[in-house]
Amino acid sequence: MYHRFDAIIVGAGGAGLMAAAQFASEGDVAVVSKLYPTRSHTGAAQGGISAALGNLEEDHWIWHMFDTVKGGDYLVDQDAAEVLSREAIDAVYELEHMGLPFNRTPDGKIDQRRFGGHTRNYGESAVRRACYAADRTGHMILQTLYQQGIKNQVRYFNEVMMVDLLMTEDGVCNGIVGLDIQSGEIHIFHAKAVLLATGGFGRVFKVTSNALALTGDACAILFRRGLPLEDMEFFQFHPTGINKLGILLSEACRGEGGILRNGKGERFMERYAPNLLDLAPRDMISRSIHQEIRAGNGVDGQDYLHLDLTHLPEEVIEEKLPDITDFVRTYMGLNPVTDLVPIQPTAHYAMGGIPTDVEGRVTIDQDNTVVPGLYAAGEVACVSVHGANRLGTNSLVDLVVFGRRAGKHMLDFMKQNDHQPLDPEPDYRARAEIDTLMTNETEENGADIRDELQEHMMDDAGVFRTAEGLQRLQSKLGELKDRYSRVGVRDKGKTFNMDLMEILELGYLIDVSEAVVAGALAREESRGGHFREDFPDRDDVNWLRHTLAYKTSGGIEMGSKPVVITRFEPKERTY
Amino acid sequence: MQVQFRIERFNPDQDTKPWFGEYTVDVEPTDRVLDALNLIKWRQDGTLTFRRSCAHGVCGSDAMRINGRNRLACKELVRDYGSKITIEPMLGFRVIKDLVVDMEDFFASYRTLQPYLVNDEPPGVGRERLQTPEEREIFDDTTKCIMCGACTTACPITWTNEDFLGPAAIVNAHRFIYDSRDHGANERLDVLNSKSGVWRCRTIFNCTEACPRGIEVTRAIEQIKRTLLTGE
Amino acid sequence: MVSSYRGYRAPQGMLSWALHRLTGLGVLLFLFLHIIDIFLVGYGPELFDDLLFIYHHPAFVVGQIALIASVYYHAANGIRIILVDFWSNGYKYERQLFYGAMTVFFIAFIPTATIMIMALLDEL
Amino acid sequence: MSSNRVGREKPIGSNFELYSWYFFRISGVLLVFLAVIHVLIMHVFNTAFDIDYDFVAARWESPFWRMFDWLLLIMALTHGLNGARIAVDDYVKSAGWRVVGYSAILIALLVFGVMGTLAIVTFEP
Ligand SMILES: Cc1cc2nc3c(=O)[nH]c(=O)nc-3n(C[C@H](O)[C@H](O)[C@H](O)COP(=O)(O)OP(=O)(O)OC[C@H]3O[C@@H](n4cnc5c(N)ncnc54)[C@H](O)[C@@H]3O)c2cc1C
Ligand code: HEM
Ligand code: SF4
Ligand code: F3S
Ligand code: FES
Repeated sequence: MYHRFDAIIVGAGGAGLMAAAQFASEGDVAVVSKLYPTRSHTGAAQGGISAALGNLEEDHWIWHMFDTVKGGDYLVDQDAAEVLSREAIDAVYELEHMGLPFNRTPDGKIDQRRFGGHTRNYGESAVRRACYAADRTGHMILQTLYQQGIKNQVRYFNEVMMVDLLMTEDGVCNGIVGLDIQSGEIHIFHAKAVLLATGGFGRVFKVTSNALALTGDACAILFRRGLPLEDMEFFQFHPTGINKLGILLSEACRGEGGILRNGKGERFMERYAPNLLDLAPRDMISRSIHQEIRAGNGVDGQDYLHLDLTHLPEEVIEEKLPDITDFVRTYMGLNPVTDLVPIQPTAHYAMGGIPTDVEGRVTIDQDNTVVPGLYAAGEVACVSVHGANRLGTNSLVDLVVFGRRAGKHMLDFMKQNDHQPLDPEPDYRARAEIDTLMTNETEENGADIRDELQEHMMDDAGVFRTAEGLQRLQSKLGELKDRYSRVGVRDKGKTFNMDLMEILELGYLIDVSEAVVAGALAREESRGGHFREDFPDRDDVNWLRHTLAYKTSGGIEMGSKPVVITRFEPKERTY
Repeated sequence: MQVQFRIERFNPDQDTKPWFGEYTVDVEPTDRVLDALNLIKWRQDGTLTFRRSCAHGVCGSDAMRINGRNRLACKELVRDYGSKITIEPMLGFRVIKDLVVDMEDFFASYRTLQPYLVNDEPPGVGRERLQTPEEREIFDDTTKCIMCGACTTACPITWTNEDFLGPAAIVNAHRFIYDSRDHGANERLDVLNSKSGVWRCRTIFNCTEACPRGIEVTRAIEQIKRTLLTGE
Repeated sequence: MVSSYRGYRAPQGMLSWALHRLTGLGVLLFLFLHIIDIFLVGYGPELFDDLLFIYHHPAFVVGQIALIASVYYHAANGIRIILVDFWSNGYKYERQLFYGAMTVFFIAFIPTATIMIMALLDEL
Repeated sequence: MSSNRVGREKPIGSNFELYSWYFFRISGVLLVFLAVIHVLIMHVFNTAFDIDYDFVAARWESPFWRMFDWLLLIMALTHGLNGARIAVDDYVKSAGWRVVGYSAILIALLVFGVMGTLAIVTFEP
């Protein structure tokens, strides 16, 4: 089936829906999403969204910018960080005006709380900057934005999965190909502008806070088309995932006063970040936890530690962290009011992704050459405001600030440009891929490949990395790719073929993993979320630059791009 | 532990009526029912179809009947059910395939009640609309809704009466009606006062019992009834 | 769609509602009958008393016991519903109120049924 | 797959369902007294075997009991038929059959209401 719109937004998480909200009544826009919008993973975000409102204590956007840059281990593009922290304030008010039910201060303003890495006066002490709605801030953002879409009569194509991107020969984006999961039909969406907002790819790792649907689809699709992925080696491990399950216990737990303890009951963060303690940035804490475990300080010699909330008043736990309390009760049978909670770092957030400029336009090289008509925003994109490590709450800020900018820019773009003609058979690649999967013998089971992929990625591309491990992983990926070519879909039907969807996603996971490993191997230094045991120090001389990974017929080629530095010169990062 | 699953299957491409598939799986007692479904799908029968995403009860994808009651598969642990578990799709919606049901009407009912903030007064630039913590508290419970549909399809009225908007739509109207910043209450209340609205509810409480977010659904509905009655 | 009811493992609230509806409609049906026989009172003592044998038949007495159980149940549960509706904390105690209503039901029903059965046995 | 249509049409403002609901409650409370006292008199203080034409005649000597019984009749009939209306709404899908159902309820209300009223008002021993 053929559809023609001015603009197509792929992904209905916070980024996609914030972009859609910019069109209000103007322009013919459709949102294509493989899940019902309200199922998007933005809804899982718990803790908060930062903006220097200063509702409770003095705060300035420039402090927020500094924290972002420092938190990102100086790999942040500072022009983008400036946009982020300045516009965060406006974006949060815009969300409030749309109806988002933030928690309130006694005088009726938006309440704010502490979060990891957010400080006053360039690192002096923790500051209350995270605006929140209990521990379901992301849920409220997602609901509020979806509701705006209903108000504005946005066209939604739910349960339609993007399987290919359409470009002209001159490299102008003119649409996407989607698979309607319910009917099994292929749809061609012809558009002047396309925004990719498909979220992260945490499912490349075994223990992750990410949804089963977060498989890096758009990253992989672009990668296959020869477009680059930026800084893929930087993946954030969140310190407090529920042991084994990976379900996230928000940093808000520590923002409200929670403490991490090792098996001996020690508050070990005193040794690693004497100033910010348990509210140091995530990369540092996750590494510290692993170091404790390696030193034999895990609980009962095992590979987990404890999050201690027992000293907090019961009302704080029940009222400010109700969902988290519920998770701990449901999945562990423990009561956080009286029990220590077993935790373990969990794969959480992709700092890297599709390179874009501050307008959300996708760029393809070190000169930031843009692909006309192609935009990306949210976790899938790399602006880069998170650099080597994202600060807590900055992702939600990223979604709304850059989702908004991308939406606005697209609106202008589509007014000034026409639809570019499509190829005669624009969906042939997608059809060929799906036909192969549907007709393949089922020699290999996709589930086996996925399990092995996730296990090996966790072991060799997790918190600690070495050249040796990464090389081993690279050859493993080669093997898995080969086996993937022999995977067949077991469900041969057309209606709601979940099996086909999962196998397509597996293909994306493998490609994205390749980019992660290539970046990790290339970057011979340790910075933020990327820690090489064989190169344990940050190396600003050689590596104060972004990596770009390109897929070519001869394998993956690495390029690079300078970091934009405007206000803050790189310094050593201590907390 | 070994668990026997009976799962209602229906593939419109080949079946004329639903049937039950039986599967035995080896799971940890602390595994989620969703984990078991994944195991069956990945290791035994690739055609088994269901919706899922977050796997921890916040996205609302996987509401289904587990041993006869609406639950999220990702929020139920196998150990709480013992060695025999029956899984069926939610009642009252058209089954698309296996456990996947058509949610279009469900979302249509939701849209009927203007589920967005109605307030045409321009807010001040660079500041928020004020609201006290007490005003915020009044509608806190109903902001938790994840649109999973468990409540609506647990309500016996919705099984037979297509006009009833259903508890989920009412919950989301409640979230706005009692928001001090909202001005759209009257229009929503007009709809809720009609034949398809709150008066259809017979205080059966199945909705409250089924809600995986612990929302006091019946309470919200009763609050609206009282508001309609007293005008407060 | 009767099958729907079978497909859901009824929680207590659903049971109480199903019974409430069933008893309400049942009592209504009896009411129709009762109006007809009272109407016949107007035609004089002969006709009415001739028809009374129906009311004295054991099967009918048993039916009447069921009728009275229905009225009692419906009344007790009706009060419970009204409490849930008008008492703002009623929703919290829905279950307790149900058990309360059932207690009232049995306290009222057992003596009533005993008296009726005794009377029937006396008469036989 | 694609959705942006708004749900059902807006209803025209009418408080009928509200009054119906409220009426259930008010008549219900009244019926507790009327129906339960009725049952007690007929089956507890007397038994079915004590009741014959003379019993009815004696009771209806008093205008109070005539009023009592008439109120019971009207309340039970309207309350019960209102309930039947709800049941029709819940179980009858097609618009045509609904009209049939509503009509049957109205007819029952008229016929039984008139029959019962006549019996009570015109009774002369
Ligand atoms: C448990 C958890 C807690 C978090 N807490 C916080 C927090 O407190 N603060 C914070 O700032 N950040 C937090 N984050 C991070 C943040 O929530 C995410 O980075 C962010 O929500 C990503 O939003 P998004 O709009 O980019 O994508 P998502 O919300 O993930 O949405 C992706 C969308 O893309 C669609 N999609 C994907 N693939 C396809 C395809 N092939 N075709 C069509 N559609 C597709 C999906 O259907 C979905 O609608 C948290 C993350 C997690 C996992
Ligand atoms: C004795 C005291 C009675 C009380 C306290 C009472 C109370 C109620 C209440 C509160 C309702 C509304 C239920 C709801 O809205 O969910 C109701 C419904 C109903 N009542 Fe009664 N009632 C009584 C007697 C009767 C009698 C005598 C009849 C029969 C003639 C009757 C028939 C019905 C019917 C048919 C319904 C509809 C049930 C439904 O739709 O769920 N009731 N009653
Ligand atoms: S009210 Fe509860 S059960 Fe109903 S849709 Fe919302 S979350 Fe699901
Ligand atoms: S189950 Fe249904 S009848 Fe009312 S209380 Fe809940 S909506
Ligand atoms: S998978 Fe998200 S609620 Fe169960």
